[in-house]
Amino acid sequence: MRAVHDEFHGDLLEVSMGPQHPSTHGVFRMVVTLDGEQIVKLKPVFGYLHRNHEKIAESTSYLSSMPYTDRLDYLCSMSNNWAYALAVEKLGGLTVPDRAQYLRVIMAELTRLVNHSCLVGFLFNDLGTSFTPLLYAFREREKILDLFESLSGSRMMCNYQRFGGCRVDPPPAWLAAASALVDNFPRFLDEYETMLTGNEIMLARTQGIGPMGAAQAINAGITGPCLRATGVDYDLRKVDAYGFYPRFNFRVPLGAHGDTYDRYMMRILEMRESVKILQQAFRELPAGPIMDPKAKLRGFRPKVGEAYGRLEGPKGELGFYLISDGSTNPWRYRVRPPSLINLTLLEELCLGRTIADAVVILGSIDIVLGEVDR
Amino acid sequence: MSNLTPPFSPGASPQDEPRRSPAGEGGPAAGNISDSEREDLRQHGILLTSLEELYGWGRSNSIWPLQFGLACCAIEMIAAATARFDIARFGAEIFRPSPRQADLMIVSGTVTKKMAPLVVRLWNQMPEPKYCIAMGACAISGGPFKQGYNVLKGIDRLIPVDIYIPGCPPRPEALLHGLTELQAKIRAEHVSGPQAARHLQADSASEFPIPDYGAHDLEPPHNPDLFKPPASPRAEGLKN
Amino acid sequence: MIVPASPDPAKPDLSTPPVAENSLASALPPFSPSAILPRLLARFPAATIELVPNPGPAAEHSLLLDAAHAREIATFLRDDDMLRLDYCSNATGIDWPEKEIVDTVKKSVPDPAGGPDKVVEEKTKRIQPGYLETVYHLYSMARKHGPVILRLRTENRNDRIFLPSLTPVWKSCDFQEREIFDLYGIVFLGHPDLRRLLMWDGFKDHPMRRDYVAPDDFEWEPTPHGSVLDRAKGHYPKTEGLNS
Amino acid sequence: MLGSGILKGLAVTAKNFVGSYHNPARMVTQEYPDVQPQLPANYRNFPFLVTENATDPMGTMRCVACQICEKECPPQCIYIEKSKDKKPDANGKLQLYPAVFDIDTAVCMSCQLCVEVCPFDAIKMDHVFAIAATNRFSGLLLNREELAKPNTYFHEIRPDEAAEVDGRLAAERAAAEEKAKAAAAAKATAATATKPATGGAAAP
Repeated sequence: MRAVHDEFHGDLLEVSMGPQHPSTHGVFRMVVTLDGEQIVKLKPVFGYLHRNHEKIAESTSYLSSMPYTDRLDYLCSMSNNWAYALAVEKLGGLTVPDRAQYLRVIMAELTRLVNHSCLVGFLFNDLGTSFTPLLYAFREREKILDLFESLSGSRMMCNYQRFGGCRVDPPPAWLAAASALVDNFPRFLDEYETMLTGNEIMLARTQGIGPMGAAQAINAGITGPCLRATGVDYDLRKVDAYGFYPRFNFRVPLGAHGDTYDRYMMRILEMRESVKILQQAFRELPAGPIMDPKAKLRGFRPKVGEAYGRLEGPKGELGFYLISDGSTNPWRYRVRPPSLINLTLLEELCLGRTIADAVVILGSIDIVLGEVDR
Repeated sequence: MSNLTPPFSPGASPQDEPRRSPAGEGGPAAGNISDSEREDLRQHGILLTSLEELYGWGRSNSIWPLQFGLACCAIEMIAAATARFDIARFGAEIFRPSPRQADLMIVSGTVTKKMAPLVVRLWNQMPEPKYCIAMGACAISGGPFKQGYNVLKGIDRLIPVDIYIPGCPPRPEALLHGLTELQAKIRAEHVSGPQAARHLQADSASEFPIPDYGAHDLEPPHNPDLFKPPASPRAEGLKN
Repeated sequence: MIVPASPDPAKPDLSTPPVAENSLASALPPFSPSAILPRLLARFPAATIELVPNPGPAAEHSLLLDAAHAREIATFLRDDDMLRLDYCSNATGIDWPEKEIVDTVKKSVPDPAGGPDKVVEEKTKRIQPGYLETVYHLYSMARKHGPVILRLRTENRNDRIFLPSLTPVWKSCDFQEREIFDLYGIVFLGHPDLRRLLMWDGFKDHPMRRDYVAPDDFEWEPTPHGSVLDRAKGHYPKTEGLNS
Repeated sequence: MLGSGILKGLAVTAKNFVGSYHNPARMVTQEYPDVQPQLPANYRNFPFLVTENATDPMGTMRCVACQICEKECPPQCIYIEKSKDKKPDANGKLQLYPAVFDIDTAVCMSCQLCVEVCPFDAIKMDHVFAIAATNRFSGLLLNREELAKPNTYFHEIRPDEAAEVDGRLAAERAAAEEKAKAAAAAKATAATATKPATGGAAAP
């Protein structure tokens, strides 16, 4: 914290929020310049969790990078696995059997439930509720993590998907348990919404706070729920039609104002749509193999070329850009991190607001530092 | 596999317990009761304690950790604080946002070189007595990311660590296990004498030098007074 | 407004990767590089634009732009009504160090004895100079198609490392170009705030480059392999008769 | 009415508070040190080496020091040195064994790739998670003696997988015996019959 002098505003106060700060969701840092309580400048500072994921991936085999992708956005390891598998399959020309496609959809949507319910909990933490909604969210999260654990062996770092399919075929008991959990999930959502959505304090703190325009958001590369909160209908599950998403009936919820409240509601509505997708997937899950017979684990050498695979992660468009030089290691391995790029507009959203609003806006954008800094 | 010696074991080696006279057989004098006898009395409803033990018991059950998450392990740390694992059962649920109010730093996640000076600064800001748990592979050794150019290969290069909890990430139960080990360690600490706890010894360091950002690496990259790795087991008979 | 002929050409079918010939054949979607290239050449006659083929199964070919016209072309691609590439998804840097290439040319040499011609292989070595490259993946949210891939190359890897910034065209390049500047050392001219993104300000190296050497902190390596082993050896106590 | 939203939310909290005394769905706390968690069979923490026989773990290790796991381990935390001599394995075939097999659990990321690539079913993932050390140099670097665990333990933690592995190994062994017998029969036509070599402890 230090005083700075500005010729327009007079004496200003520069506050460094983070990297150790209860509301920055990890080791994120913002250098905020304040005029009284108003923000006149906000500069995000990154890199406190820069773990050199890309450099490590370029010096190791394609398969060895798979467990590292778990640790990118550590709340959504299943979607990260899928995005990477998608890019490698595109690079190597692999196909994925039907059952594996369905399993991937199931895992990705379960991950979306985990991510969005936790995000709402964290957002309310930032609003000052001190842990209560998070406890509800983590209660449900634990149930889903138990499913992941019994299937893949680990609660968070699933390392479940492989190029050309999935690693483990879930037994019928697992599917029954998962299906029962999904059927009960709307009850949790109802409870959650009764507790939170009508809350007057929450409405006052979020409605009209940090509004984002559609054109502004598109130009800044905002994706995911933050983009759809502005009313832009762009969901890669519909646009790219990857996986078997065209087979499922679901709607893409759209906001109107692009403010913090819309961003919050996007998450709630998307969870309801995810439940619909999951119920269809459990009904229609076909029998069959879960791996492409052409795929091999060790010594995978795609032909020279490049591929950009992307999917609709819970936080936005997660992309992997791979360049193969024909060897066992990728020549270039690039992660397109939605968390980082969604922060592009953070300063614009916060200008003129108070520091308490900045915390809420940051919470509603939904970042995970493992992905921001990689 | 636990490498902790039982911290408050009844007959710890005699040089550890100089004040305890070896009067076991002939009936103990007052104040010289062996632990087994004390346990015996406890079962009969008679509670004997020393001020030291009471002090240790109180401290070990009111550890306030620093609210400070670095990476993936932080999520498991939060999970340990939620209803299912409920770290409050061990008196450690009060995560303090300020280092000035915290007793325990749980280094939960990868410490990058950009973050390392700040971790040391936070550690220096914590008042004594303070403890450090390195949670997860990254905090212990850099873990899977140790090959990275910006990853510190273990937080024990810069600050002292009391308990290491391996895992990637460790389950919340593993964190609770590590916490109980730390509690045992705190309970076994003495308040006076040559075996006094680290923070009560006059010559023990409480603050550690904060490394600077250099042109290529941290300067210094580790604290040579603190980080003394043994000779590598690979020193002899290297594979070519 | 031009309605694409096929129902939805924007959907790349990932389960059956298209073969390169097919995607270049008739019914070109408007965003395919072969369809864009003639339009760009007509619009920017002074620019040199090349088609960079992608031999892999993904067959996403890209356009190599020259640095002088890159921003004009990018603005055109963004604003053109048929393309409307309003969204730059991904910007990344790549390091291509200089590489020795052996060219093999087969020549038929007439046999002085009058027999059939002999085929002789002539090998010539040449050094392909190194360069740094940035790649931009563009999509259209309005038209829901893409990707169009743009590439820009620096003249070399040492001092001529300047490229025009596309942040004024797409703000999403802001952090990504800062990251490329940080990790690869490409200087983006016209970037509003070009500072290091991930490493600290006093850091001198560009660690994603291929020739970067990480700092030496291999004091404790109980399970070393490969290059780690070599570097860890420097920290082992020197013992007599160590034969390695 | 202003405030009704807050009251509704508080009602949910109150319901949960009361429910936490009698409703099993709301009593989620697991009393960890007293009640050990029910780990699923697939749970993975750190690898261990399967040995056929608990009494002679070093002699009956399934590992043949092929070093595939060492190469594939993403964080490079496995270190193997091949033996100079050979020992007979369960099929009686002479195989190398690991003279040194170290895993640095301070680095291991529990990704299970070593298990997936092992062609001999020699390395599996363990369930032990309650590990805390005060010294990471000696405490977390495990050598082959610490890593070796008997096949019976494998059956305990992952019954289905262990049974499947045992079945596969038994089939391989039978095939090897068949082959040996056939070879012996072929030899017997020429000279005196030699007994097919079988050794090692049979799996339980």
